[in-house]
Amino acid sequence: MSTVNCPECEAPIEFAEGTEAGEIIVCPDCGVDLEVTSIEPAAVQLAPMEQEDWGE
Amino acid sequence: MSTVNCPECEAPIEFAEGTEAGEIIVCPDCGVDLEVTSIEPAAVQLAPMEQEDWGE
Amino acid sequence: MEITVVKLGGTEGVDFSAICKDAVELLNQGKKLVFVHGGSAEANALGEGLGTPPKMITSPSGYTSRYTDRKTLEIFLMAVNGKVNSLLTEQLQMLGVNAFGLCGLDGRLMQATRKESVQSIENGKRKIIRDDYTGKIEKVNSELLMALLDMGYLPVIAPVAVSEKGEALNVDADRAAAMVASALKAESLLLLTAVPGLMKNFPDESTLIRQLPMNQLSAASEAAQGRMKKKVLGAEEALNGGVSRVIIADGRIQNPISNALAGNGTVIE
Amino acid sequence: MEITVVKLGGTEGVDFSAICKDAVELLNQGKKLVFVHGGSAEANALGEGLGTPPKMITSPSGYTSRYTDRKTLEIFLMAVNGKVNSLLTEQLQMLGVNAFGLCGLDGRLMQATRKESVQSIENGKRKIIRDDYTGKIEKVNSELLMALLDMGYLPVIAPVAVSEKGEALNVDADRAAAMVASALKAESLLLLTAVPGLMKNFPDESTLIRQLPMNQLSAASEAAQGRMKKKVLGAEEALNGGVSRVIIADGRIQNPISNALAGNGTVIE
Repeated sequence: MSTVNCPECEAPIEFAEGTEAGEIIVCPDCGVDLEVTSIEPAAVQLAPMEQEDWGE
Repeated sequence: MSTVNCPECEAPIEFAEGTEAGEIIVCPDCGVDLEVTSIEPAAVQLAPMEQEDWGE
Repeated sequence: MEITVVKLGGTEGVDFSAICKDAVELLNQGKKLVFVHGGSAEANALGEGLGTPPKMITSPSGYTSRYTDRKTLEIFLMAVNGKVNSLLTEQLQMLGVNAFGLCGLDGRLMQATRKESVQSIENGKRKIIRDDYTGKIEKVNSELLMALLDMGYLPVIAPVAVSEKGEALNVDADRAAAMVASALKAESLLLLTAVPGLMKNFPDESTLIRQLPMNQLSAASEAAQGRMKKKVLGAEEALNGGVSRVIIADGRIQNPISNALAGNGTVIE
Repeated sequence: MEITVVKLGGTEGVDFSAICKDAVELLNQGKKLVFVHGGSAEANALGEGLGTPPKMITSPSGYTSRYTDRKTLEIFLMAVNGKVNSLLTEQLQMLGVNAFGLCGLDGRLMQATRKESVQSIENGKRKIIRDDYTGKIEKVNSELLMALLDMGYLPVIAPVAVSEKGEALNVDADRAAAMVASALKAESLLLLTAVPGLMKNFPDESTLIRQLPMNQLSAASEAAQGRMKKKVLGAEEALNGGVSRVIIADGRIQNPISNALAGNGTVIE
C-alpha cells in the first residue's frame, strides 16, 4: 500500500486496506484529522474544520 | 338508443352510436350546443358558453 | 418610472443566462425590469418523469392548453414555481441582481377567473371539461409590484394566478406578461422567444415582419399558429392596456433584451 | 408590533388545515403571524418518484441532514418551493387570508453561509463531502418581512436560503424559524410538531416537560434525539436572539396556534 507523510508532523502514513478518496483518517502520530484526497498517487491534506450545522 | 328532448326547442334527439358523457352535440333542429350530461338515462343541458382563453 | 417587462420564453433554445447577463447591464443603467417566465417544457418533463404525461386541450377556436386537473396542477406548481422560478432567481442572485421570485398566488399578485368549464376537441369530438385549473387573468396587483421595484428588487413572475376563491390556476405566460405590463403602464413589453420575431411565411426568417401597426394585428393573429397566436393576442391586450410598444424578438442571441429594445424583431405599436 | 412566528412541522400528522383555520381567527383579532414550513417528507417522496432517493448525511456530532447535491437541490426546490409553499399559500388564500409565499432566495430574505465541506459518517467511515448545497443561516432581511406584514400579507417562508455567492441552499426549517423570529424580535416562536412537546422519556406523553428554563436547555438538547434536537437548538438560538418565549407544541390538534399561545406544550423562556 502507498505511504504518504503527515503534513502536520511528517510521520509516514500507510493507507489501510479499503481506504477511499474523500475519507478522513487520523495521523497515528500526532492525531490530526487528514482528508485522503487521492489513493494513487497517495495524497492527504489537513481535513477542514467540522462546522456543526445541517440542512433540512 | 335513448332519446331526449332539446331544452331549447323541445325537438326529440337520439344519441348517435358511441356518444359519451361530457360530449357536446348540436341539436339537429335549432342547432344549439348541448352537453351530454348522462347516457343512461339520457340527459342533456345547454352547453356553457365557450370562453376563449387557455392556460400555459 | 420607465418599466420594461420581459417575458422569457420556455421553448428550447431561449438562453436564460444571456438574458440574465444583459439584465445586469440594464439595471446598472437604472432601467427598471420585471421578468415573466413560462414553464410548459419543464412541466411536461416532470410529468413524464412522474408517469403523468401532459394532456393537452385544443379549444374549438384552435388554441392548445394543458389540461390542468388537480394532479397536473401540483406538477405544474413544482416545475414552474419550484424549479424554473427558483433557478432563475438563483441565476440572477449569482450575478449580483437582487431578484424576487413570486407568482400570482403571492399577495394575490395576479387574479384570474377560473372557467367553470372548458371545451376541448378529442379525436373529433367536442367535450366539456369541468375540473380544469386554468384561468384568464383579470387583475394585477400593481401596488405590490411597485413596492418590490421601489425596494430595488427584480420581480420574477411565474405563470400561476389565484382565482376569486383563492385556488391556484395555470395561466398563459404571454397573457400574464401582457396583463402585468398593462397594470404597470410599462414602456415596453418584450416577448423573447426562439425565433427572430413574427414571420410572414414561417419558418422563412427573411420574411420577418419588422413593423406591425396595431390595425394589422388581428389579421396577424389569424395567420399566427399555436404559441405565436398567443403572443400576438398578448401584444394586442398589452397595447389596449396602455403599453407603448410590444416587441417579439429573438431570445437565443447575446444581449437579447438590449437587442429587442433597439427595435430588432417585430415591433408592434 | 407583536409578532408570532409559527413553524409548521412537515412530519406525518401535523394538520396544516387546522393551523390555517386557526390563523384566520388570530389574524382577525389583529395578531401578526409569519409562517415557516419544512418539506423533507415531500422532498423524499418526489425524489423516490423520480428515481433519486434521498441520501442522508449523519454528521460526526449526530445530526442528520439531507445530502443536497445539485440534483437533490432541484428536487428539494420543486417539493419545498413548488409544492408545499404554493399549496400552503393557496390553502390560506382559499380561507380569505392574503398569504405571501417566498423563500430565502427572494430579495435575499435569508442569507446563509454555505459550508465548503461537510463531514459525514458512512458505514463507519468518516468522509468529506464538498458539493453539498446546505447552509447555516446568518442574516435575515427583516425590513422585507416588515414591509410584507405592513402590506397586510401573511409571509409563508420555505426553508431555502441564499449563499453569499447567490446559490440556493437547503437550510433547516427549525433553525430558519428561529433566525426569522430573532430578526423580528418576535414575541413568540411556536414549533408545531407531531408530539405534544418535549418529553423526558419519549414517547411517554405523561412525561411532557411543561416548563423549561433557559439554563436547562443545553442538557435538554443533549437528551433530545434527531429532529427534536434541532428544535431545542433552534429554541436556544431564538431566545439568545431576543425572542421572548419558544413553545414546542402539538400540531395535530384543533386550534394548534391558540393552544400553544395558551402555554400548552413545552414553554421555554
